[in-house]
Amino acid sequence: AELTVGFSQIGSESGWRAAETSVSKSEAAKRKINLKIADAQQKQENQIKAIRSFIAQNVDAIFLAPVVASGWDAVLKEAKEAKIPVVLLDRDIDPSGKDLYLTAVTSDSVHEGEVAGEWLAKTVGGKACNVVELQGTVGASVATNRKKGFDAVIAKNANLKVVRSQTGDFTRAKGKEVMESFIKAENGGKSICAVYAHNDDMMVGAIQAMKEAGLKPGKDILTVSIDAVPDIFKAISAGEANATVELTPNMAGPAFDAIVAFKEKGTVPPKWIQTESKLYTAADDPQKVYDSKKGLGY
Amino acid sequence: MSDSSAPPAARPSLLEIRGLTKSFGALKALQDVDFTLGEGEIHALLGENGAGKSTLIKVVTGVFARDAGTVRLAGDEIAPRSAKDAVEAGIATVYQEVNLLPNLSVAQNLYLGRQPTRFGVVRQAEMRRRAHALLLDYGLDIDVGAPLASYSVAVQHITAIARAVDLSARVLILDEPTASLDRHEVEILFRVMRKLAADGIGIVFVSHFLDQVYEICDRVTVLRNGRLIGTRDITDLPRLDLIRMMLGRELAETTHERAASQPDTAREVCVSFKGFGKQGYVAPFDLELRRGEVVGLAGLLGSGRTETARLVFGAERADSGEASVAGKAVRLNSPRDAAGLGFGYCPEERKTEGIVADLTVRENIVLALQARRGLHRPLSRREQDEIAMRYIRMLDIRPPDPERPIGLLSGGNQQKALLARWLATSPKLLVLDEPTRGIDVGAHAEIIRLVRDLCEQGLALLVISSELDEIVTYSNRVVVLRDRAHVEELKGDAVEVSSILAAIAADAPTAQEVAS
Amino acid sequence: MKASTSVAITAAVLVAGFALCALQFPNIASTRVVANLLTDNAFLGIVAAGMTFVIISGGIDLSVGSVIGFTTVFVALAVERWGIPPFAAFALVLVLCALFGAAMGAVIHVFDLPPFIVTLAGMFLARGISFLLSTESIPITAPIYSAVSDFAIRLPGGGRLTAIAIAMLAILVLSALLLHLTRFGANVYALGGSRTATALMGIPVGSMTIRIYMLSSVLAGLAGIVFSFYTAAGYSLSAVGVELDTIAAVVIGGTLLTGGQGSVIGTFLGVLIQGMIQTYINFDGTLSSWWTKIATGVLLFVFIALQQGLMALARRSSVKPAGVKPVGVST
Amino acid sequence: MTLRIPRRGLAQAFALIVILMIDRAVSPQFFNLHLQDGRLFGSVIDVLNRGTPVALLSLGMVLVIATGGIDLSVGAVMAIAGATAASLADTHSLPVVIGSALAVGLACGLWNGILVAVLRIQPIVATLILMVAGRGIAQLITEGRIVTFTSPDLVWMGNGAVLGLPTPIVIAIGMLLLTGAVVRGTALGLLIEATGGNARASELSGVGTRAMILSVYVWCGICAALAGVIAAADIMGADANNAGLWLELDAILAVVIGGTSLFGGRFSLVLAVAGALIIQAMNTGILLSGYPPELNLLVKAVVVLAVLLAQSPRLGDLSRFTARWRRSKP
Ligand SMILES: Nc1ncnc2c1ncn2[C@@H]1O[C@H](COP(=O)(O)OP(=O)(O)OP(=O)(O)O)[C@@H](O)[C@H]1O
Ligand SMILES: Nc1ncnc2c1ncn2[C@@H]1O[C@H](COP(=O)(O)OP(=O)(O)OP(=O)(O)O)[C@@H](O)[C@H]1O
Ligand SMILES: [Mg+2]
Ligand SMILES: [Mg+2]
Repeated sequence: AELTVGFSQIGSESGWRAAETSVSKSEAAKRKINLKIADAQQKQENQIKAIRSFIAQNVDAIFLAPVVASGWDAVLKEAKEAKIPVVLLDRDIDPSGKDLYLTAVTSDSVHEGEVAGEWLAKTVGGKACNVVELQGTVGASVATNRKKGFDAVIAKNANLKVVRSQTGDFTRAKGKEVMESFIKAENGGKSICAVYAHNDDMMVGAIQAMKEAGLKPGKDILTVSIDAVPDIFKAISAGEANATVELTPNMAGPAFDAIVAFKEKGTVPPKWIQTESKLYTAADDPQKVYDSKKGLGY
Repeated sequence: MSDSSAPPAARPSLLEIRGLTKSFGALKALQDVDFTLGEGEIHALLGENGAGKSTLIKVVTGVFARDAGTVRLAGDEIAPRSAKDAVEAGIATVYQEVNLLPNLSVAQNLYLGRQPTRFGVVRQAEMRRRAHALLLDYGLDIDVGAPLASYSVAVQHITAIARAVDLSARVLILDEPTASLDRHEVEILFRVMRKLAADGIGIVFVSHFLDQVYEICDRVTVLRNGRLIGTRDITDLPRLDLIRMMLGRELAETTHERAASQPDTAREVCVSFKGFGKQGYVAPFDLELRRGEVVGLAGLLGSGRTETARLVFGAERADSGEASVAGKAVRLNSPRDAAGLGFGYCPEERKTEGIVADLTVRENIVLALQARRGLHRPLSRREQDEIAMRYIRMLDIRPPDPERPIGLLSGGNQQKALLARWLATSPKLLVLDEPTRGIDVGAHAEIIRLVRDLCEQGLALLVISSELDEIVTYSNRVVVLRDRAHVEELKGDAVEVSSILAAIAADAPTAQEVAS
Repeated sequence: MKASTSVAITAAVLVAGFALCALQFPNIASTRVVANLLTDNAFLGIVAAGMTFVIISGGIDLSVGSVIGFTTVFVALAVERWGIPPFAAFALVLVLCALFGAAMGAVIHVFDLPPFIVTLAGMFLARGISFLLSTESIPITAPIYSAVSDFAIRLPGGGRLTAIAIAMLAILVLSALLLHLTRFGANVYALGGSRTATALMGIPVGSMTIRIYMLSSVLAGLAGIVFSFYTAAGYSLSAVGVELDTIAAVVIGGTLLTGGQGSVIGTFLGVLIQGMIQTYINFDGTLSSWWTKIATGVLLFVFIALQQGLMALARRSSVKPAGVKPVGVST
Repeated sequence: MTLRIPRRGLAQAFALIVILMIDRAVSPQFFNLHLQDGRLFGSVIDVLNRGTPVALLSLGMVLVIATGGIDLSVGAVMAIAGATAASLADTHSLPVVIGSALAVGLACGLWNGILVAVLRIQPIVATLILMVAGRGIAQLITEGRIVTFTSPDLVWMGNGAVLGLPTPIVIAIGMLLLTGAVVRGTALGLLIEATGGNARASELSGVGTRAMILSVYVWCGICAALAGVIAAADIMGADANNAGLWLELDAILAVVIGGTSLFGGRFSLVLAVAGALIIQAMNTGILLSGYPPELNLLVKAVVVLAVLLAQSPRLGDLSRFTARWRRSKP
């Protein structure tokens, strides 16, 4: 029997998200699984509605990429009553819901921030370094966590200091605008030593801002960001960006495997299937990575 | 005439206004005005358009803040800061522009803010019953549950009056209540006013119809340019003196002679309608309008005069018949078509269908001309100024400031500006729905003279007026309507008030019968 | 045209839409889906009731989404961090919302500013305050929350009429009574007809304005409480963009944005129509993010065009006689 | 209901100056300017440059609002036009690219206009349809990705300079002049104001109100498309998910700050653009200030209220009152 899986996706707010959706589709096709995707347009209430309608349609499993950590207990309880296993993708939820889902395939976004911070600490060595930070959307859990992880590393290194931190809403345009003002506020950018962006898109915008201000990103100012979307590899190979931390778009693959095993053999997967947060720099043949990622739907 | 056993001046005074002053920016709308209203008195407040009558009323009722002066009601000084305060103090007012709510039912309009309730719930049926009964007193037997917007201006005006009267106030102020009423309704209103006066209520009455003033008022107070000219007992005041007080000059009394009526056939037909009509709106009619001729439309409230005008102007699309101009059939599906053919139309509802309140007098005057010329031939600012000033002078629009938003003009002056809007297009056919509504005696004469001049220059005119005298004065022919159908056409010597009345009332009781 | 006709037409459009959806996905015609429709849109129904008052009075309230967000954060913090008992927290937050709405109403009236912009500022303000309170989402674990979310009237066919759905229905009924049967309601319509005329008729326009925005904010606060039950959490980003959904629901329900006309029942139908569209898209499940948006737009258009078309037909078939006949004229 | 002395523009100019002064206070180098690669460089230029999209949107929006309408779809139209331009940029010449983007904007405007003027759907819902579906269409074009391009011509539209001024600023000024010429050089402005002031009266005066309404939505679509092209050129890519997101609110805000009533009637192009600059000066100030981003919305709320209160006619009455009171004292 073919499996039908309902996937409550957050939306398509970024290239990364689009890639996750398209990779999920191709992974489902590989396994001949019937995948129903409901796009929540960034709203939790829409995700809850979608899960309810999956329950009403009696799907075999539900994937949920939760837009926010809390508030899932009631609807997940309904799923449990209906005996439909739930797999979380990409982000975890509050501990209170731990027994309501089968497994979570996620990366740890606090850890991503740490990886970025540690790369920076290692790269500057003991030199004093003023960092400016481009935050994600205010209130988004990824932004909060990536900040938390990065700040933890900064706290351990007295030579690193975050001098400015503003939100760039995860977008290129805002990343560019915010960076423009950082440059002006920080003495034409001369006192900035590194930029940390919560995602690559903002960094791509920031790189443009630096170039327009006559600065050399990647040399005058170090850059580190998160996600590993193709465009940042282009910048790395051009020497305009230094590092990125990968968040793999393939969350669905392991999730499908877990569900298939659970349905067919009753194997209960571990509670948390963590994906790797791999750091990429100029040393990792960025052009090749770019070529491999280009077709994934970013 | 109301009860005159006591000399009016000796009545105990109810409302005393002293030294009232109000300016709008540089414009001094009221300067040091005194006014006294006695108990049971009907007191006319008169003056030219823009003299400050409405302003005086609004200052007294707290709609405008006064700059100086005192107002006493039955001896106590009052200073209402909103219409609500005035109502609570016992002053009920019908403002000049019907200020009711078109989206609410007639009953809600009558009882807004004081609906009968039980446990906080409005008793709809009871309210409707009361409303229906209340309007019956004014000769209206209508569905009070229907939205006010579905009724004509006249009904709306009566509703406003009924509401104010029913507030059982001590002072009742009526700002041109009769402007859109015809004889029949005016009779009813006067009957109500007399009864209220007999009960000791003081009534302030604003009107431009001097006949009515002489018929019902005890005293008159005249304003000119915001200043008090004087207060007189009506019995001691000959009509010509009153007019001189208002205008500050003599008025050449031209208003009451008949238009010379030439034989119809001598004139060239300019526009003609055959079997023109719309189902459920106006029955198909034939109508020929000739150059230089005035055709009057007469009929009772709701007889279909406004509807005829709207059809003729394409504001409502006819579903039968055809229209032709100079013998050629034409398309008449929208006001734009009509304007393109050289028609013009001054609607009856000045505020909602006439003026664009935010725009200046100049812009309002050139609007129709500009619309007809199209986008690509804009009138230069100089041309606009010229046109505006020409008509402001010709029609004596006051204040003569083309850059004033038209919404800030007095009602009568707005009406003149609307007339100017169409005159500026030099139309072939002009349709005027109640053109002299709210216009003062001086301007009234001017407009009638203007209408004649226009005809002499070859314009065809279709005029609706509730004032039969006026219709008779300038019409060559009169079409009488009843129940949304054209029933009779009077021409030549047959154009007389009495024969029009006879035609209107062919199968209806006369006003006197209803009134008695 | 009469208000009842417009409501009837909207209802007909809803039923027809539901029938079409059920034809394609028979599962839709179940008590479960219908009950879900009520539960999922409970908070929307409640804010929309408040918005109906505002829009009929000729105004608009863009702050409701943010007020919901603020309420959830405040309630979560109060219950979980500050140790305030849930019901006291509800009372407190409703008082805050009332003050907030009253302040907006007062600014609109006293300074004669357009409601669109004042409430836009209110939207920024309420969202800004929630960010200050907490940017993280806070789970609520108070026992009353699980008790309420477990409560439901079971319907035949697997449907669950939940507490929050019942709360919405109750609030809608109360709002309808308030709007259609009381003096307050009549005054709301009056304000939408013409502010000046209403003032000249002696209605206290200022205090009415304040009370209307107060009502809207309080109902948004209630919707926020319901939302916090729905998700058992408080989150500063919750209900972003809900103001537009709300306005759309109200307007689809036949309320004129220019004021003076509309009904709570219509609004309820509007909420259901929007819920329908989403349910349909969820059931389809093959749509990518962009096709979801396009389909939502197209369905919205189809509903509105259908409604508009039927409305025009109804108008044509009942040509109104515009005039009146004086007493005594017989026909 | 009291007479309002025409003080158009005064309040806006005052607000802009005050905000710029505050910007100067939070960031001392605010007014510094120098040439960087043949382009003027400085915070003031940023205000103008970043303000361009909203300024362009407000040029169209102000006309729509003047007729008593509103257009919520401009953000989505920006996204569609940006996506169109970006996907054609590397294979077609600049005129073709811009021409197609503007044509797309025109089509969107026409759609809105037909819904409002012909089908008589309330503007806010009519344009809500395209607001929702339009972003979907934009994403359909880009398939949810950020489509990047390298065409130097199109990049110049966003990052180039004319006589030292960034191209977007020059384009915005050009559009302001063009719109001004079209609207005030013909009778369009008067007829739009009449339509917005009282549609029924205008119709009865022979104004083709439908055509007026149709044309303003079309113009609004074109302005939005141009804004979309510039936004795409700026980041050298079309971000269908985020381009123009929520900018419709900024554009409406700009128009209202510019003194145009949401009920229609009188409008001013220049003041609408000034409104856009006020908003941007505030945003740039927030970015320069270094406050944590949680405060952004609060600051925005306070500034918006302050600017509006400064314009409130009632406040004017109050100040005149106090002035008179002071004068009356010896
Ligand atoms: N709100 C206002 N703002 C400025 N000027 C006003 C305002 N209202 C009235 N005016 C001006 O005050 C003067 C007096 O107007 P008012 O309406 O009192 O005249 P009126 O005597 O009632 O005339 P009418 O017979 O035409 O109704 C006019 O010149 C008018 O333009
Ligand atoms: N299609 C319409 N749209 C808007 N208003 C209309 C329409 N048809 C009629 N009216 C208005 O409804 C009212 C009906 O007027 P009524 O039947 O009393 O006409 P009338 O014979 O001209 O009466 P009077 O002029 O004495 O009020 C008119 O004031 C007219 O302006
Ligand atoms: Mg007057
Ligand atoms: Mg009439």
